[in-house]
Amino acid sequence: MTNESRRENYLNVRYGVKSWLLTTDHKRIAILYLIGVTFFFAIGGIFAGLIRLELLTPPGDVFQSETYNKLFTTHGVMMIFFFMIPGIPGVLGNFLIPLMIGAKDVAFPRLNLLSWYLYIIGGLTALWAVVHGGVDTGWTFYTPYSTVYSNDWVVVTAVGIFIAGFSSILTGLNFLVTIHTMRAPGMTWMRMPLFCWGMYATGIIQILGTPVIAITLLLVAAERLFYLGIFNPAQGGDPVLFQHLFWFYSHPAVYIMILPAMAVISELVTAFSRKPIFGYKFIAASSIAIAVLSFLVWGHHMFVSGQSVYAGLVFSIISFMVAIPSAIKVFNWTATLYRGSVSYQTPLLYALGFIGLFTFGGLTGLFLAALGLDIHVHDTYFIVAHFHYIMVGGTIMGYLGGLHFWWPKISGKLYPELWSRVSAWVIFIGFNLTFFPQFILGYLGMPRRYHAYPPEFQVLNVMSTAGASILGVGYVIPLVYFIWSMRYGKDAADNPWGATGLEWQTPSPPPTENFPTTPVVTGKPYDYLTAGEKEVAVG
Amino acid sequence: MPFFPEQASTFARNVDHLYLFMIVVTAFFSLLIATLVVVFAIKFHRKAPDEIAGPVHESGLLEIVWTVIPLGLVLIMFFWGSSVYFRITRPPANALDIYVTGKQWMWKIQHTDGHREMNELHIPVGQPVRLTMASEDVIHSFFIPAFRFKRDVVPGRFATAWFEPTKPGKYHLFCAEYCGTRHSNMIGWIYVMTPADYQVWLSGGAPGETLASAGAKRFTEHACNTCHGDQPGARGPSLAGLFGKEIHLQNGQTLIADEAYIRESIVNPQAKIVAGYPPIMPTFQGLISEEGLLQLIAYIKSLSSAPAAAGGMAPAPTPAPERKSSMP
Amino acid sequence: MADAAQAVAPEAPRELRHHFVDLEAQKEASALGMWIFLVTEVLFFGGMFTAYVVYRAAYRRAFEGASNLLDIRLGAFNTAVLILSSLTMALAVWAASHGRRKLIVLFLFFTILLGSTFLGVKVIEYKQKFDHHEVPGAHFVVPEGLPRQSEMFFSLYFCMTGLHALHMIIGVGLLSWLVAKARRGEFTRRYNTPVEMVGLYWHFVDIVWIFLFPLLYLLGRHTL
Amino acid sequence: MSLKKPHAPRLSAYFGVFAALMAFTTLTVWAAYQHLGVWNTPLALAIAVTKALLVALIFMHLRYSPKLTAFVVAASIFWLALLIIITVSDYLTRPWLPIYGR
Ligand code: HEA
Ligand code: HEA
Ligand code: HEC
Ligand code: CUA
Ligand SMILES: [Cu+2]
Repeated sequence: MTNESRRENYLNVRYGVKSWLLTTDHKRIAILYLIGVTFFFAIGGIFAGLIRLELLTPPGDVFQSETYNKLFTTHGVMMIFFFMIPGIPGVLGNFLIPLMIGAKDVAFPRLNLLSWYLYIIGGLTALWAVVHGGVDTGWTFYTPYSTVYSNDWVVVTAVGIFIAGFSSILTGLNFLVTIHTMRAPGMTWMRMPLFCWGMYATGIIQILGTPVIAITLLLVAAERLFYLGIFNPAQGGDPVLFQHLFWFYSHPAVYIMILPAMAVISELVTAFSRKPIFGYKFIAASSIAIAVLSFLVWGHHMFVSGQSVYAGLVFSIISFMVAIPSAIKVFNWTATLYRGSVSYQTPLLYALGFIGLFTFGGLTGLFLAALGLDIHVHDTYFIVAHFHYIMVGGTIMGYLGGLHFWWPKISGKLYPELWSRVSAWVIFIGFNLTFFPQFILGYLGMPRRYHAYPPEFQVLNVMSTAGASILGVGYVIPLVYFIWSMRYGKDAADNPWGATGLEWQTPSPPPTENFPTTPVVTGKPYDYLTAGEKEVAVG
Repeated sequence: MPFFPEQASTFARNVDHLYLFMIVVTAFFSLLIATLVVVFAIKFHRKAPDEIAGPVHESGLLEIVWTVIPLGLVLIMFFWGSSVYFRITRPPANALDIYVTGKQWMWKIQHTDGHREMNELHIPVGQPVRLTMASEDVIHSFFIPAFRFKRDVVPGRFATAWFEPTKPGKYHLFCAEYCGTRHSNMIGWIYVMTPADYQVWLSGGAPGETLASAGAKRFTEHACNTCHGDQPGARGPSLAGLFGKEIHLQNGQTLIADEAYIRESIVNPQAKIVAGYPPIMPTFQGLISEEGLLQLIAYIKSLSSAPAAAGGMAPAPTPAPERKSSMP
Repeated sequence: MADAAQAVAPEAPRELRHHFVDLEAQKEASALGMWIFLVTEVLFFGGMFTAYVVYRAAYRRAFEGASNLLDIRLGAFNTAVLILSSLTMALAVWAASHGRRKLIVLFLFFTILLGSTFLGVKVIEYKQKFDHHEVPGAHFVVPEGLPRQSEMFFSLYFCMTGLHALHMIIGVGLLSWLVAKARRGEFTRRYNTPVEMVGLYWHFVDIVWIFLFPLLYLLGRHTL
Repeated sequence: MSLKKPHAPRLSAYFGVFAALMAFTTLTVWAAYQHLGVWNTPLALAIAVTKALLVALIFMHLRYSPKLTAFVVAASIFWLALLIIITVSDYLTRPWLPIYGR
């Protein structure tokens, strides 16, 4: 080891389990999140594998129907609530926001640790329900199935999600306050890295939306336990009201899942084309626009539910409107590459993958926002394909890209370049093979959440299962080499990519207090022309 | 391998056209973005490790262009999608009435002439069909891919919807809303028949009593007739000729009596009080099964139509309820 | 936390946490954080208010009739108690900002007392509902002359007042914690953020009740 | 975003607000027994809003807080309104079209 690497940093200041479990250092908490998130992703992924295994053949021959229903419910719950939503904010957001704005920590470090504990407790609670039989309601918990018919583990799962919801609220709150009050001198709003803008927009959704799902799930649990009947038609309740309350959160929640990934992409694209981002203001503003508009479209999940046709019209047009800020982002990223100095390192491969797959997945969202068309494709595999394109092809690509980009900063080590490129390609190919056939399946009419299906759908399902196996391998490769690199990887320089941004001005890995002295910011972000000494003066 | 399910209803083609348009837009933008990204990445590949790109020339014009073009496209999609949707929502006047009850995990279908089916529906080609659907337990969804037709059946209220098959054949019926363990077994077949075959089918099998007469039985069973008996001094209004009539409510509103109104009058009578009557009718929520409600309604409807309407091609055609206001 | 110590310059005040520039920045962050938390609370109760609006419109008569079964005297009394407790809370915050240790403790104590009174009255009210079989669920008996959907009113009544009461209980807990701190003399003119923050929370809980009272107790009184 | 403005109201303001809150409580109870037609509920809500405003502005020092705080509060009310108004608008417009979407 060189002298350099033995320098004191946040990883080696203190050792022992206790120093991790009681830490309030945002960087260590990020690592805790990384562990939790990977764990829940693996569980969700294994369940996905079992789903695909069952769907290899038309009859329901591998599992019982009951088991199959629990598989996709658990898959959805784990992936959405315990992987996607806490994922990028918990890991990259925690690690980077204070570094990027030149702060020593987030505004409420102890609260930050509490968030992690709530997340883990919530996740384990939900897992407990799975181990003991499990829920079979689908991740959407539609009433009256969840409140009157399914089993009592609904209550436990709802409580688990409720707890994790508080974690999400507190994380959002922490980030909002941090960005408002902790910016270093000179770090004005318009000098903030776009990653922080994205996380800010995410925070807005988290604090405004999450409480509504919390109360809704609480009512579902209460209804199940005490026979209240708020959503039970036999007692005068309206199941569609549940859907309103559920989607008031859960639609904005899909932007909780995509905005952080978009935020990562904005950073990657500039860093690997060594060029200021094209249309900084438009990208920043479109994040906020997405956050606000996202609250006005929830009814597009209810076009055939018996919602009023006029409400449907309004939800439809606004759903189309949310597409515009997303389009603005895509075009600005593309324009950033133009006349850049583009280097194809792994993070950029992921970023380009994101742009392509998100564009495609997003455009298929427009199919669903069109009233007449959604009637046919609603609750078919078309929907499944749409959201996996965005969440797996989009968010996970963004997350992996970001993880590769900042890995040298996080761990102080370099990952193996060759393997990382291989895995990026494996994931890309496996992904498309898994989910593209599902669009066709969906339009042909295969309903989702089907344990058994008519034989004419088999060919496409076999393709999908084949793709999923490739995809699974693609995900295991990075898992292995990241762990490998922590021990055997080459030491990383402070700024291995030659990127701008305060996080690259401090050692890799950073010291506990992040910066030796509080940085003072004097210029715009992504100023590659004059990067280095002049614009970002440390001291 | 087919990419489309069969087009077997009047609006299947409309939906497919919209779908094709969306595919074209999607293909265009996906290819555009993919091509640009790949071309830029190759063309502006970093040549020296310390190379730095030139300055960025922001362009307000470009931003406007790539905001306005997608905006225009989505507006087209919106109007197109909505017009298809409105076509699907508006039933024609001469529809054949079919009553559907969803139940974990089967579809029970009642024809007005008394024919009952399970997970199967026989209908004549070229005849608009109007479904009045109810669920006994959880939410189900009546989905016929070949017709591009789907409608959730939410317990606690009716779902009414229609379609018109255009091609004889046998088509999938799926339950599209997750409804519990055997959701994927809640499937069946739709048989679209030529009028001649349909007549044969109708005359085969012994239909039980008609829906309306089953409803009439329930009417006395639940003692509705004690108040709605048409005798002088009855406590409730007469129900003869009620269906499709304009009703004046106590609070001054008027509305047209349709299935949903009659249903509400039975399960939540306090919601809309008929002018001139006291709010004394008890609620029957939870006391009458969904099938029973459908029968009662068929009975009340039969009080309005010509008495000899049963049987024949289109038993008891229902008047198209008029639209109250000139909404779009 | 220990790793904070090294960064804090010797002259930094005890209450200053290491990552803030000064106490004022720290207080600003806490205040903003607390207000944002209250935003989430608004939407948390908002879910139930939405359900209330929908069902009240659908089952007007049931709601009015059932509302009349609530004891308006107890409701009004509790409203007054809560308003008074808000006053004593505001005074406690005032005392804290002037560093008046004895007064802080006194006012906090009064607030706790009033909060507990409120909860006590709530227990009485709930007990009455149990006795009259007006609690929704298996043992619910539809009240004489009311539509069946009056059960819905009571479902919402118990959810809304129950969660409000839960917030009160948490509030009383927080106040007790403050009393302990105040007695140790931890609050001074310069540092009294916890008192202020709990004050915000307590007033918010009061505001929720200000809406619950007319919405639950005062429907259809004129139809009696 | 600075706290340098006057921090808090005078002590007398607290007692004034308290008196007003009690008066409004009495008023709203009294009004509930009057036959005001459709106006009973709007009046009760108007009184409740006034009371809430008094608590927020004086007891919670909103009047003396940074603009950002007021903005945060406004946002919460706005989003609550979105939730309620959009949901209710579904229920209100369902009967408009007498066939579908009921
Ligand atoms: C991260 C998650 C995520 C994201 C970002 C989105 C984004 C979008 N979603 Fe998706 N969606 C889900 C996750 C997501 N969705 C999930 C999980 C479900 C199913 C839930 C369930 O039932 O289980 C779902 C379901 C769903 C439905 C309900 C379907 C149904 O059940 O019947 C609808 C309907 O409108 C919809 C629409 C959209 C739209 C219009 C966008 C838009 O925001 C997309 C905008 C992006 C683009 C348009 C691409 C970029 C644009 C260009 C490159 C330029 C060209 C642009 C134009 C021509 C406009 N989604
Ligand atoms: C972020 C969210 C997310 C992610 C990442 C995924 C990932 C995947 N999903 Fe899923 N999916 C959902 C969210 C997600 N899904 C949701 C919300 C639903 C709806 C649920 C509902 O209907 O209620 C759904 C439903 C759903 C269905 C439909 C089920 C049905 O309707 O009947 C299918 C079917 O193919 C599917 C497949 C897959 C596959 C193959 C992957 C693959 O990408 C997964 C690949 C990953 C792996 C194979 C794991 C890799 C392995 C490791 C990381 C570690 C290995 C472990 C050890 C070493 C021990 N998903
Ligand atoms: C106690 C007497 C009583 C009984 C029993 C009763 N009703 Fe009624 N019903 C009334 C009264 C009074 C009205 C008018 C006031 C109102 O709208 O509630 C009414 C209204 C109606 C209406 C709306 C009529 C219109 O003109 O708009 C329908 C439909 C109806 N009842 C059906 C039924 C059915 C079906 C049953 C049995 C399952 C039944 N009623 C049992 C008293 C009764
Ligand atoms: Cu019935 Cu699914
Ligand atoms: Cu959505």
